Amino acid sequence: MPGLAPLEIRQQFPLFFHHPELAYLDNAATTQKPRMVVEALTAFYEKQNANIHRGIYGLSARATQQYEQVRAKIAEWLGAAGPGNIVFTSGTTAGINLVARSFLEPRLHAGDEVLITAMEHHANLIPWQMACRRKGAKLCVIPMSRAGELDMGAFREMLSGRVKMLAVTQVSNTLGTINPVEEMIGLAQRKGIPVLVDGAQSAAHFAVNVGAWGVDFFAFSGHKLYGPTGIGILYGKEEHLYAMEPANFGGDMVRNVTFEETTFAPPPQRFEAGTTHIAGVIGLGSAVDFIRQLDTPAVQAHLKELGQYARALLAEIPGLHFVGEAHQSSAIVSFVLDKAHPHDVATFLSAENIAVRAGHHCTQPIMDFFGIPGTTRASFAIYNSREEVERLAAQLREIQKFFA
Amino acid sequence: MPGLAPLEIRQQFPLFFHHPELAYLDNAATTQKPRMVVEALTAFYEKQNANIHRGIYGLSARATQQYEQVRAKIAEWLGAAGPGNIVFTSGTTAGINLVARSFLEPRLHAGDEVLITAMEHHANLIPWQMACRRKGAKLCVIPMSRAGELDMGAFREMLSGRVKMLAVTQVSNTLGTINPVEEMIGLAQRKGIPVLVDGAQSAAHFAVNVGAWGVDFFAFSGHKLYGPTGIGILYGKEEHLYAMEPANFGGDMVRNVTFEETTFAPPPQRFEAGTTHIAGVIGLGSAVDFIRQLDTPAVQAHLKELGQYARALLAEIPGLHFVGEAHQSSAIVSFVLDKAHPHDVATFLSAENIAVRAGHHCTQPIMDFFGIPGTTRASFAIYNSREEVERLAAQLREIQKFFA
Amino acid sequence: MNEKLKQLYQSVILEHNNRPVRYEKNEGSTFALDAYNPLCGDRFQLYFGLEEGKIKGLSFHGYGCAISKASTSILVKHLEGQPIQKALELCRAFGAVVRPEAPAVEGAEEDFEAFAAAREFPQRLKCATLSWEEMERFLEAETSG
Amino acid sequence: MNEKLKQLYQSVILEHNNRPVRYEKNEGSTFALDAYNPLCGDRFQLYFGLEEGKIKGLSFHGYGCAISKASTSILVKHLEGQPIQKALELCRAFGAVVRPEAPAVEGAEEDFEAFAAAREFPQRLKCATLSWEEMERFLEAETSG
Ligand SMILES: Cc1ncc(COP(=O)(O)O)c(C=O)c1O
Ligand SMILES: Cc1ncc(COP(=O)(O)O)c(C=O)c1O
Repeated sequence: MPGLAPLEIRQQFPLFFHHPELAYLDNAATTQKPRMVVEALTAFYEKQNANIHRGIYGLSARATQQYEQVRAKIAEWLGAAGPGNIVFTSGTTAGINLVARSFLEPRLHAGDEVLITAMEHHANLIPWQMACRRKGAKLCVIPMSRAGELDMGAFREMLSGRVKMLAVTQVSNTLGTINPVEEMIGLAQRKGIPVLVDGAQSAAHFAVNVGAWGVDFFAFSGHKLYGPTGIGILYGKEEHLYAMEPANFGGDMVRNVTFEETTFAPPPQRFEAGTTHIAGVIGLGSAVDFIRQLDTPAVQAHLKELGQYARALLAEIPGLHFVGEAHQSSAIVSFVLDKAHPHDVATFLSAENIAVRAGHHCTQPIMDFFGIPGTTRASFAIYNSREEVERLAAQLREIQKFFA
Repeated sequence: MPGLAPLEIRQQFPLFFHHPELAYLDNAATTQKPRMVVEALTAFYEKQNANIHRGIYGLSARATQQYEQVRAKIAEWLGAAGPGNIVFTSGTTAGINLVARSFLEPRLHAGDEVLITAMEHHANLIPWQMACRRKGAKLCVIPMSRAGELDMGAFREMLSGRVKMLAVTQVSNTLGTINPVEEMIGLAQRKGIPVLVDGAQSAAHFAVNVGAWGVDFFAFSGHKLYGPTGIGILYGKEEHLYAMEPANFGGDMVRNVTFEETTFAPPPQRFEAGTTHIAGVIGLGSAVDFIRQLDTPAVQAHLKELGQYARALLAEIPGLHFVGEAHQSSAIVSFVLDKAHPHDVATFLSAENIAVRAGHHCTQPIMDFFGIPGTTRASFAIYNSREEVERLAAQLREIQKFFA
Repeated sequence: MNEKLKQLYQSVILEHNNRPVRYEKNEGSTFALDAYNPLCGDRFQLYFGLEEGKIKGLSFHGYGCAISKASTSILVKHLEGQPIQKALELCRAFGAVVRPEAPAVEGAEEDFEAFAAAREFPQRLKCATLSWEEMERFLEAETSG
Repeated sequence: MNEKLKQLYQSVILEHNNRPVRYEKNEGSTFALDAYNPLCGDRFQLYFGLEEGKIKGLSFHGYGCAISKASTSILVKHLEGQPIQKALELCRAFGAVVRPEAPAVEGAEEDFEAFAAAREFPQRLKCATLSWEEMERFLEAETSG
């Protein structure tokens, strides 16, 4: 694909057929779904639906095969060693919680430390906080600058022998900051510290290679990746997955069950108790197909340009201040206006068919850091255009005047 | 609806348009989806898709409203006091695990007892077993007869002051047995013992009234209820839900977050960390609409008749033995043949377009009890017909001859 | 910009947002209610005492959007000095004005009416009612207890 | 009844299922492999020793479907007395016959061929290979270790 034609791509998304005027700029919350993903879901329910893994009849065998093919496809796409590294979860949040509880907690002791950053989403903060609390360990926070960039010097100094885990987001959903995760993984692992990378905001548009990075865990959600809700991925190194207890117990994850004793199946089955979100897996497979068929450098160039264009136009609005101005940043732009509260801004934008998000974006500590209660956030995806950026800027200018 | 016309109902299920010859008799594993459920999912993704609870723009507000309306609808349908009793989970398994870990475990001590029955699915067995193991408590099993009926006398005697929980399935997915859960709830609660009922096999076709029963917890899955995969319901009494810690931590379930401390939102939000399976909730709402629009007594009469007809025809096949012959039983028929292994039986049936399940059905202890490695199971739903029962019986007769 | 929204804001809200009634902390007050919406972060403290069954010394402080701030300001304006029962009635009257499903109310206070426009923006309902609901809960507990 | 299936079963499987080769427990054997498929419950023990690098005294016991039982019986028939390397080759040859994606094998043992029909029933593949894979893992460990 020579360059990216937003209007053509937009036609692959049925939502814009029903809402032709909508400038959907809330992609960090969830993305829209291309026709092929919706059709994959429909086709599954209408032609293929059956429970998996235990059925001998044709439908069930085919459903199982499709399901496991998606696992293999995702392993390949992420650069994992094999499908055994890929656990289907209900989303990023579930994946991180599983690691905090089943991997970290059993090896965490009083006095140990867990490192996160000042810009984590609640999903990559509270699970570690709770594990620390239960074990009397300490949650340590890598500081960031006013621009929203991690203090790498401080990070290096914090990498002591007490640290039992590093959890960091690849891209901040509030600030847009792209963190140097590859460098951080390298530094941590030289000290033998396992690393989880939160890929919720990066998996859709960044080139991820868990194998090359050597990262221990990588978690993301389907719904932010042009895929269905209720499904996500946890990548884990094989030796870690083998060492972990399941979070849920039930059907399809056992080797042997008696009333006295249960032994578990090997990973990844061990972590997929009960009937999983089979249709969601099929839909996620289709979303990955969709993404792979795009020209990744063109996608990245398009998003970079949108982000820069938005920052350039918004910078000219009097009384508008960006929250997050990292050198390396994704197409996520957060800001506050001097006189208008983020909610009022979002309401006025919504009335003009521009969908943005207002609030703390599940990152209250970032709000506390900047001493603000919330921001207005515009976040872009492949179907967004320069024209939408211009509409946003024009409306913001009027809102600012109205409240001034 | 005067009586139930299986052929007409069948037309509401697109799968049978694509597989017109298929006798789908694996409904205890998962049911097929009526057109309106698939359309509700498609409509959500194509017209309504947005993240919920935090969006100010129209799409998000409408998605939130739809989502919460489903909660209210399900509360009403189940006879719950209100929507606050209804937690969206990923399925029965997740719901039971949540109760075992967050409700039972903190109040379980060494020497305490947990009661389950001899016919529980692994999902209603292993979570309790693990809680008992972690706390040094004892898992006690209410025995059953060779017919697959609970020994109510033994049950009464087991209700001692040491018992901290009773977990029982309303319908056995392997034996078809309908357990007298209302009576059991009454007996347990007179001793102050909280009760969880596993509704995986009953929610679709039985009249459930959690309020009238006074049951403490009731769990079931959408996919066995003509609904989507990846979504389920946990009903819980309000005071219990308030007392429980969340299983997962993340966005949307907090009141306040700092790096030092987190306080949680009230239930049910507390248990719905991160982006939930929004489309699944919408689809489940549609499945409940589908079920409510049916004539429940007619549905029950139809299923009862199918079950009885199947048992009558199969009883005449030489060398066939039922596994589970309870007086009160659902339209689930498990059996073994003298000379043919269940898998071979299922393969021969599948080649004739009859989908049944073969194996232990995630109830290994039932297999141990009867000293068999597995059964062949036919389980019926509203779209099945007498003619399909006849096809099943005819094929089984041939298979038995072939292997004899 | 959307005209309906402009009207909603211009009639009453901007004024109260920019010049709120008794916008001041009062840590020493007998009561301090915390009206907080964790989903969006809006949070106001309502300070007051009760004297001879009447609300006295009512003031507020905090942070929120224009709608929540203005509605809290109007609460302060109307509830100061009111007997508990009357205050409760006012809370209910306010709720009836903004809730889309509620019947129209005769003779509601004039500046409540501005919020009727909020019916068209149901996602902002919670902003309009945040402080009022907190106060209503308090007053209900007082009258029933 | 389906004719293909009948053929698959009639040629070799029913015979071995009904009259399996050396179907007996041997608790005292040097090795006892546990071939188990937890998803379906099929489970066979393979008993044997190694003498001068050859498989000796091979027998089996357990429970499974006709396909898994027959394929285990055929394993016992063919592997008894074989040197490790040759046994490993036979395991691979068997796998190549039943796996749908594998190329056809020239000169495979005749009673392996019966299982080629299993390619049409991929959901039963695991039944056919259950014991063979367990044995293959054992032999690979022996040869590499
Ligand atoms: C009685 C019973 N309980 C629990 C479950 C588990 O349900 P799910 O796999 O949807 O979590 C099932 C379904 O297999 C069941 O039949
Ligand atoms: C950086 C980051 N981490 C984690 C999450 C949680 O993802 P989910 O809600 O899909 O579990 C999000 C999304 O809100 C996010 O942006």
